[in-house]
Amino acid sequence: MSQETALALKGLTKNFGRAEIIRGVDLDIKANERHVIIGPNGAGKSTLFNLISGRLEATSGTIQLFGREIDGLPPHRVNRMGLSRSFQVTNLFQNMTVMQNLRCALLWSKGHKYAFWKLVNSQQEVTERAEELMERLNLTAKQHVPASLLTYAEQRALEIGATIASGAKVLLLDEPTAGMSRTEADDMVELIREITTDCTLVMVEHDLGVVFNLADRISVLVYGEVIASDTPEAVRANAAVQEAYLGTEVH
Amino acid sequence: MLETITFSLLNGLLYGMLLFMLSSGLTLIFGMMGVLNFAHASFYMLGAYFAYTMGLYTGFWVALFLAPIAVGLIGAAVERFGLRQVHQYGHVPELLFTFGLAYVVEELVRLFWGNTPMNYRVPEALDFPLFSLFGTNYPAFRVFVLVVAVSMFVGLYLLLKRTRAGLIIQASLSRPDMVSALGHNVPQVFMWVFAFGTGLAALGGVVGGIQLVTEPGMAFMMGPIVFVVVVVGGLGSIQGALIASILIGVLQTFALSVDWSLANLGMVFGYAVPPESFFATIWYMDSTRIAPMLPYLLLVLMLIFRPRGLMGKRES
Amino acid sequence: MNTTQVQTGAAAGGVGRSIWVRRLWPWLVAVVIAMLLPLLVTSNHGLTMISHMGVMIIFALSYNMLLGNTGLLSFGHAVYFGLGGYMAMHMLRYIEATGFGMPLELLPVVGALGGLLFGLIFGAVSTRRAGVVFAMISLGIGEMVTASSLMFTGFFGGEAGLFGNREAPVSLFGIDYGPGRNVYYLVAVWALIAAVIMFLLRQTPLGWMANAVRDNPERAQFVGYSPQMVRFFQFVLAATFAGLAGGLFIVVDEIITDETVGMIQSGLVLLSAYIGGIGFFLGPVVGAVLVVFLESELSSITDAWLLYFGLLFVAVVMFAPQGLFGVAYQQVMSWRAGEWVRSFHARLYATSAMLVFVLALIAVIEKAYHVLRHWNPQEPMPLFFVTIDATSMVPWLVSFAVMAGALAVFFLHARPLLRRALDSGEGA
Amino acid sequence: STAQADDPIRIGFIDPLSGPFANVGDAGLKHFRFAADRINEEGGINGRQVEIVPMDNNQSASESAQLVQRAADRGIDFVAQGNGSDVAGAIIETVNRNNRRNPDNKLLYLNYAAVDPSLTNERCSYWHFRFDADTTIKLEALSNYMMERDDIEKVYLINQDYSHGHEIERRFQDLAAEKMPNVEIVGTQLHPIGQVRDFSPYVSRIRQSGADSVVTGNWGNDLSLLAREAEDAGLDVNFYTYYAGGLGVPAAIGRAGVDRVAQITEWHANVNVDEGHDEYREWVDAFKERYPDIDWYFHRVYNLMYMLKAAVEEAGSTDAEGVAAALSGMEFESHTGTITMRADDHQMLQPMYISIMDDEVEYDSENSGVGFRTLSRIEVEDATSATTCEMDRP
Amino acid sequence: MLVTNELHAYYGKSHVLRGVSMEVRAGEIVSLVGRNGVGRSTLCKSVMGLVPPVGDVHFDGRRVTGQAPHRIAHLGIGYVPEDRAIFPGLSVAENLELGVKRRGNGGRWGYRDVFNRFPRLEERRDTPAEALSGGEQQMLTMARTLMGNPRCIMVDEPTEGLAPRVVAELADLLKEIAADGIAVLLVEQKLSIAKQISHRMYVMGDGRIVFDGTPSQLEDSPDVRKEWLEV
Ligand SMILES: Nc1ncnc2c1ncn2[C@@H]1O[C@H](COP(=O)(O)OP(=O)(O)OP(=O)(O)O)[C@@H](O)[C@H]1O
Ligand SMILES: Nc1ncnc2c1ncn2[C@@H]1O[C@H](COP(=O)(O)OP(=O)(O)OP(=O)(O)O)[C@@H](O)[C@H]1O
Ligand SMILES: [Mg+2]
Ligand SMILES: [Mg+2]
Repeated sequence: MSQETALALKGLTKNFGRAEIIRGVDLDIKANERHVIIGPNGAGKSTLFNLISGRLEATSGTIQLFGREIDGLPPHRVNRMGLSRSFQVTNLFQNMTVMQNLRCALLWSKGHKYAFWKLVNSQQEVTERAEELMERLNLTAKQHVPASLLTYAEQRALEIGATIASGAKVLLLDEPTAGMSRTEADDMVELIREITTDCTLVMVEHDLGVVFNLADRISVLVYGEVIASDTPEAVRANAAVQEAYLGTEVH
Repeated sequence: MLETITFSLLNGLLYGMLLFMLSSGLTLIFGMMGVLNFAHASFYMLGAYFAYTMGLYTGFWVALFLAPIAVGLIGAAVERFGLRQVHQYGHVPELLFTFGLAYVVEELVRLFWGNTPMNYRVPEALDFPLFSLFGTNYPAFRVFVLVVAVSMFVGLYLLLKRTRAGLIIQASLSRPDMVSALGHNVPQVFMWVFAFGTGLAALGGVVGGIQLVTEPGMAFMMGPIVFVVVVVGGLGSIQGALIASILIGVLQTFALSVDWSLANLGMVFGYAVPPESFFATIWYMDSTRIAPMLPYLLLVLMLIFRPRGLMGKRES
Repeated sequence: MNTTQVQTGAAAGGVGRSIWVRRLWPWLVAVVIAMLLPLLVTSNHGLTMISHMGVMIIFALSYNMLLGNTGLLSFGHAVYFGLGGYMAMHMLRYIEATGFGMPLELLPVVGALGGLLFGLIFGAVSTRRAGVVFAMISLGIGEMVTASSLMFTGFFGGEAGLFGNREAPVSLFGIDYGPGRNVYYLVAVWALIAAVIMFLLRQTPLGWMANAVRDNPERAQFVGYSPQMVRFFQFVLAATFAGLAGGLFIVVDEIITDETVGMIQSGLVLLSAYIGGIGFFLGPVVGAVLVVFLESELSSITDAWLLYFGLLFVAVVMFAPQGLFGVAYQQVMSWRAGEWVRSFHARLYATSAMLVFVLALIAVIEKAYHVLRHWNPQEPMPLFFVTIDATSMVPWLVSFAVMAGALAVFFLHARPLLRRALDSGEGA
Repeated sequence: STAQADDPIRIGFIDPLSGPFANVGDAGLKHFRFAADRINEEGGINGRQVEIVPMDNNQSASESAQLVQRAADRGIDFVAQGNGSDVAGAIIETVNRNNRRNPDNKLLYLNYAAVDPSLTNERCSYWHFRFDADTTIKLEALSNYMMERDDIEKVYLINQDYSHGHEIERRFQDLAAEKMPNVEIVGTQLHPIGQVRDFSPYVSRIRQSGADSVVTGNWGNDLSLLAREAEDAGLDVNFYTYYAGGLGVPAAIGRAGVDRVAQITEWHANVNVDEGHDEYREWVDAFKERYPDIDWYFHRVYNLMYMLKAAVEEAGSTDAEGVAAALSGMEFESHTGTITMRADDHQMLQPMYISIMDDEVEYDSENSGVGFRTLSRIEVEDATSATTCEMDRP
Repeated sequence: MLVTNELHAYYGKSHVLRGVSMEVRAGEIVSLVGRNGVGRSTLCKSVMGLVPPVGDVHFDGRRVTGQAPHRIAHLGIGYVPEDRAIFPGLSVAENLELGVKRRGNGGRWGYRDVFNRFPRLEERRDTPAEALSGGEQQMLTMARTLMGNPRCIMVDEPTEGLAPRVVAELADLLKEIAADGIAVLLVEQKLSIAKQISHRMYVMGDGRIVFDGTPSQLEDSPDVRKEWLEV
């Protein structure tokens, strides 16, 4: 595991009106590590993701992606710098087919930008990469099915696919296994493990099975503050974490 | 100077109130239900025609109540048998439906009442000058307009505060299924709100038809301006609609009451555009001639810099 | 869009030919129809009408780049049509005055540049947001441009508009553009070129992302696109084509007035696109043809034409929200699926019931106009090949009875029958 | 063109017959139909019946241009139009173009109400004949009247912001400077056409200017609303207008206009009473009987139809060129006196009347209870203007 | 209290429920488990009238099939949907307000009780609901339904996205509700919780009920688990 820092948050805060939701988060995430963020509901995990991905603007503090400041940039600029995210609620192009969803996700990274002088369908590189992705997501059979008609698990898989399509070096996944049955969740974990071999993963998850299965490191966010950031074993043993998050019923 | 200001304020206020009477119903229908109702002014026109015709038999005061009710019922029928069906397809079809409806209403009015303006006049009881200011008379009817507008505002305000109709409608825009699963009869609420909105438009017509002219083109002329009021005021906000109406009324009246152009401003800085140059037309354009453009300029600027309008809670 | 088809078509050249033929035939049909039309329509007026159809087709297609592809509802698209037209008109007058050597065939390009210019200006302020905000900004800009048209009389020529003579410029191919027929061919060629380009634009990265932004702007941001930029580019392109249509328009009419930038024109293009069907490339084409035809012909047939116009739109919106082309397409699909075989009689039955109702309704409307609008209602009135007295009760009773009967038959018998016929197919 | 001798003579009537201006076009159409029926009852023209073909132009210039084309296609020889000088301009252009491009299918354009002076000046055409007095002539007549009056001292000009209004504003100022030393112009105002709902700011300005008279070319609602607002606010000035006499305005103004609103026209119904035109009274009454909602208002339609009849009879056919030659310079005995279609520019020269609203006259207008009483008759010599027309004659 | 008999439901041409017969009694927690996409949510929706059902739904002995959803809600059935159907644009308090029925029956649950239960919601009273965190939205949906004081409540995957600690609290809450005599139908993905708190369990497979019994009976039927619950 390389020691380069992929994502560095320094003194990050976010207020909504008078409510302080993120209260000074400092976090370093190393390149190629799988980092899971856990914490009680409303602790600010999704907000943190929104700040990093540019969907929200931070009240103060800085965010660096491989040493470059990204706070204050709009989402599409952040994305172009190699950071990609999925959503807690499935967020796809519902009317497009699987194939089209993936192609759309690929266009920018393959340098087509706002081109209106070339046809999408004749871009071999995009097509090939999309097919490769479908294969990996086990969606080849459904390539012409509109996203809205996929099953929930398939939609989640496609969501992940669209997220990684651009070849981003840092992935943010928000509760990727929510709403899945045990076996489906396990499949998803496998998929995530596979696709994150050479990139950095930051993930929010409530399913402790998944958390401890996948994480290299875990950070615990409570009321907008990181109360622990450590290896899975250490976090599991941490009394404060048990109190604030796990409750009595530790799995 | 004082005279100009007083008159502009008074006239602007009255004109604003007329605008408000027209747009308050649309605040419900467009602002809350999200229905881009281009036929709104048609219901206003129907209100005027109904009141005129009923007034011939019942007198003005009865017609003042009956006409809005009759038009409201027509509105309910339009919602029940037309819009409800179209609603599921989205906003553009709704818009086009009301577009077509506006044509149909106008043609029917022409068919039944003819092309010439109606002789729809101020009722005797209100036909006297109330007071005189700087030598200009103020007709009592204008004050009546003011009273009606204010009571419309109060009525609407109470309706929205006291009932949950507003909440139900807003919630239904995103999750109608869940609203009904919580025990609310969504289609019925929609129907009555639409009926109420059209009834308000008709009430505006009963009064506005007298103040302005009752003729088949009246709907077409008032069409777009009411959208300006609703959007500038902020979607779904009656307070906003009231403020926006008065603002537009006063703004327009002021622009008409003073002779002003960019050249005046330029003079302050000792700069003038040569009369032959390309921008001279703009430079020497009188404020009175720009006045009709002002509401739309306000609309565009408002949407660019503050898309939720003056008092709107949400962005459209 | 069938992605695999194209891909194999492009990859495997040999097999590809038949696919190309399959994809090209609608265009070939369009070319053939466009070329043959003037043989059917020979009057000057008719030629102007079909030329207007060509212009409107470009205009409606450009509108659909906004509404159908990008989800932007505009109430002011005529601004670009009209301003483009004015630009072209000024160029035409300049040519007339100075003998400048620009050929007439290229005049529409001036219109397109005008559309482009104003698209850039107004697009920059209006495409920040979609939805109601965009719609209302477009309404505001439309009204403002309309209002300025009477203020800047130098540019707009006041309410009298501007005139030009299309015979003044030279022709690239030495064609005499006096006769309406030659102008029609010019329009047809430009319409085809514009349609092909607009069709191809849908398949480009920008075209795809326009769809993506329409459906889910947020997600589009997270695949690296700025929705605002996508909308802006689409807007500018649409304005350019609208300007092209405007440029052609002045070649046809040789006059341009401020109504070309006005609300009615903006409304008309919205209606055309929607009535035809915004979900299909050919939808606006159908809509444009129909609207131009109705506008120019219906008014000479009946006094009640605006009423019919309104009713038609209401009916289409209520019963065929996918547009007329959409309905036709559905029918073709269900024909292919073999549903027609089972339900042919039921369809015929239901359609005839509806048709009878519509005819009776027309009779009622015509009679109402006769009684209420004619100076002498007693005068015998021709109606569907018979002559009646509209003031007597009998014809009224007959039409109302027929109307009620047809409705009853439709709702109580024909529609359930049709449903059953279709359902039985589903079960199988 | 090549019509059979017993085919009807058709006149395409191009005006708005639907939409916001339908009442205006509709009234015109009724005038034409009535006059045509009269002529037909009297045996037609050269034994041929006259037929009016209504063509709805929606008040749109470009649509009108198309309709002209359609009229030519259908072998119609004459088109008549009146509403909107913009439309008139478009029709002139299209007719010129048609007569140039289709030499064997020429058209004549009979203009019964579009009053923009340029139509018979810089844009004049051999194929266009105007039967109404243009703005310049009306103002000429009006100024001749005002010159004589010593109770008119301060005049305010309020007009619609388009060429018609601009023309009046400019022209009246010139005339005032030229020959009305007694008249001071205390204010001019242009307002957007057809958009003002509330005239109170304008009325306040008129009051503040201290004017005793207002000259306005406003028509339709812009006139009714202005007059009513003046009444409501108790503004005591006289309005000199073009269009107070018909098309809904009398009903909309009502008693607010009595002794306040004057108009300048080529005729009004009470002229028949004053001057004792009994035959014409019968005509007016018959019209009222047929169309109870409106009145015979366009005297010029009478002139137009009978002059056309005379011209066709003189030319012996409906051939455009022959009829044009006959009409050009024609003198005609109308009820109000001898009127002339000036050959230089095809502008009608006729006596004019200045009349004011009155509720005690024999003929009221459009059942409003108020009609018009003549203030002054301006003879032809005083109701004329120079022309700059350089006509291309075939 | 709530009985379905041979219930069928279709989405267009796909036949999702193929004859479901089940029953929930007052004061009982019954959970419904099964694989993803087997039609459990569809069952709730067809009981509610949100998906047109074919067959019989009885509530309190009255046949309610085919009635409009708002009528069924007024009879006393509450539904907590799976996809966090909060009303965006409305604040938390307004969302709750909409849960109140005009003709409420009794009133065990009011604002106070709900806020006591879910203190997070009270803190965020005036926040627009779409700004809430995933878990908070889940709580809001639950609370909103409780505000209507239903006599029978169908809860569709209430634990999704909740922190483990809150899950435990929710389980307690459901037990408490049942103890008040309310019928609870729990649709749950997490077998562990379902087993912990339910009195009876249905396993759904292939559009119908394939197992009916107590949690321990399910524990003892490895073949059912193998065939219908695992992939
Ligand atoms: N736009 C906003 N306005 C006001 N409050 C907000 C806004 N966005 C988020 N919040 C509040 O911030 C807090 C943190 O929300 P966030 O979505 O980050 O939580 P989370 O840690 O992801 O929780 P969960 O695990 O439940 O998804 C919540 O209490 C939420 O109500
Ligand atoms: N609106 C719809 N249109 C078409 N098919 C649908 C629709 N909703 C659900 N389905 C299909 O019906 C089947 C049952 O769906 P349902 O949501 O009831 O399953 P579920 O058991 O609740 O699964 P989950 O674990 O995903 O919640 C699924 O195959 C789904 O794809
Ligand atoms: Mg979250
Ligand atoms: Mg489910």
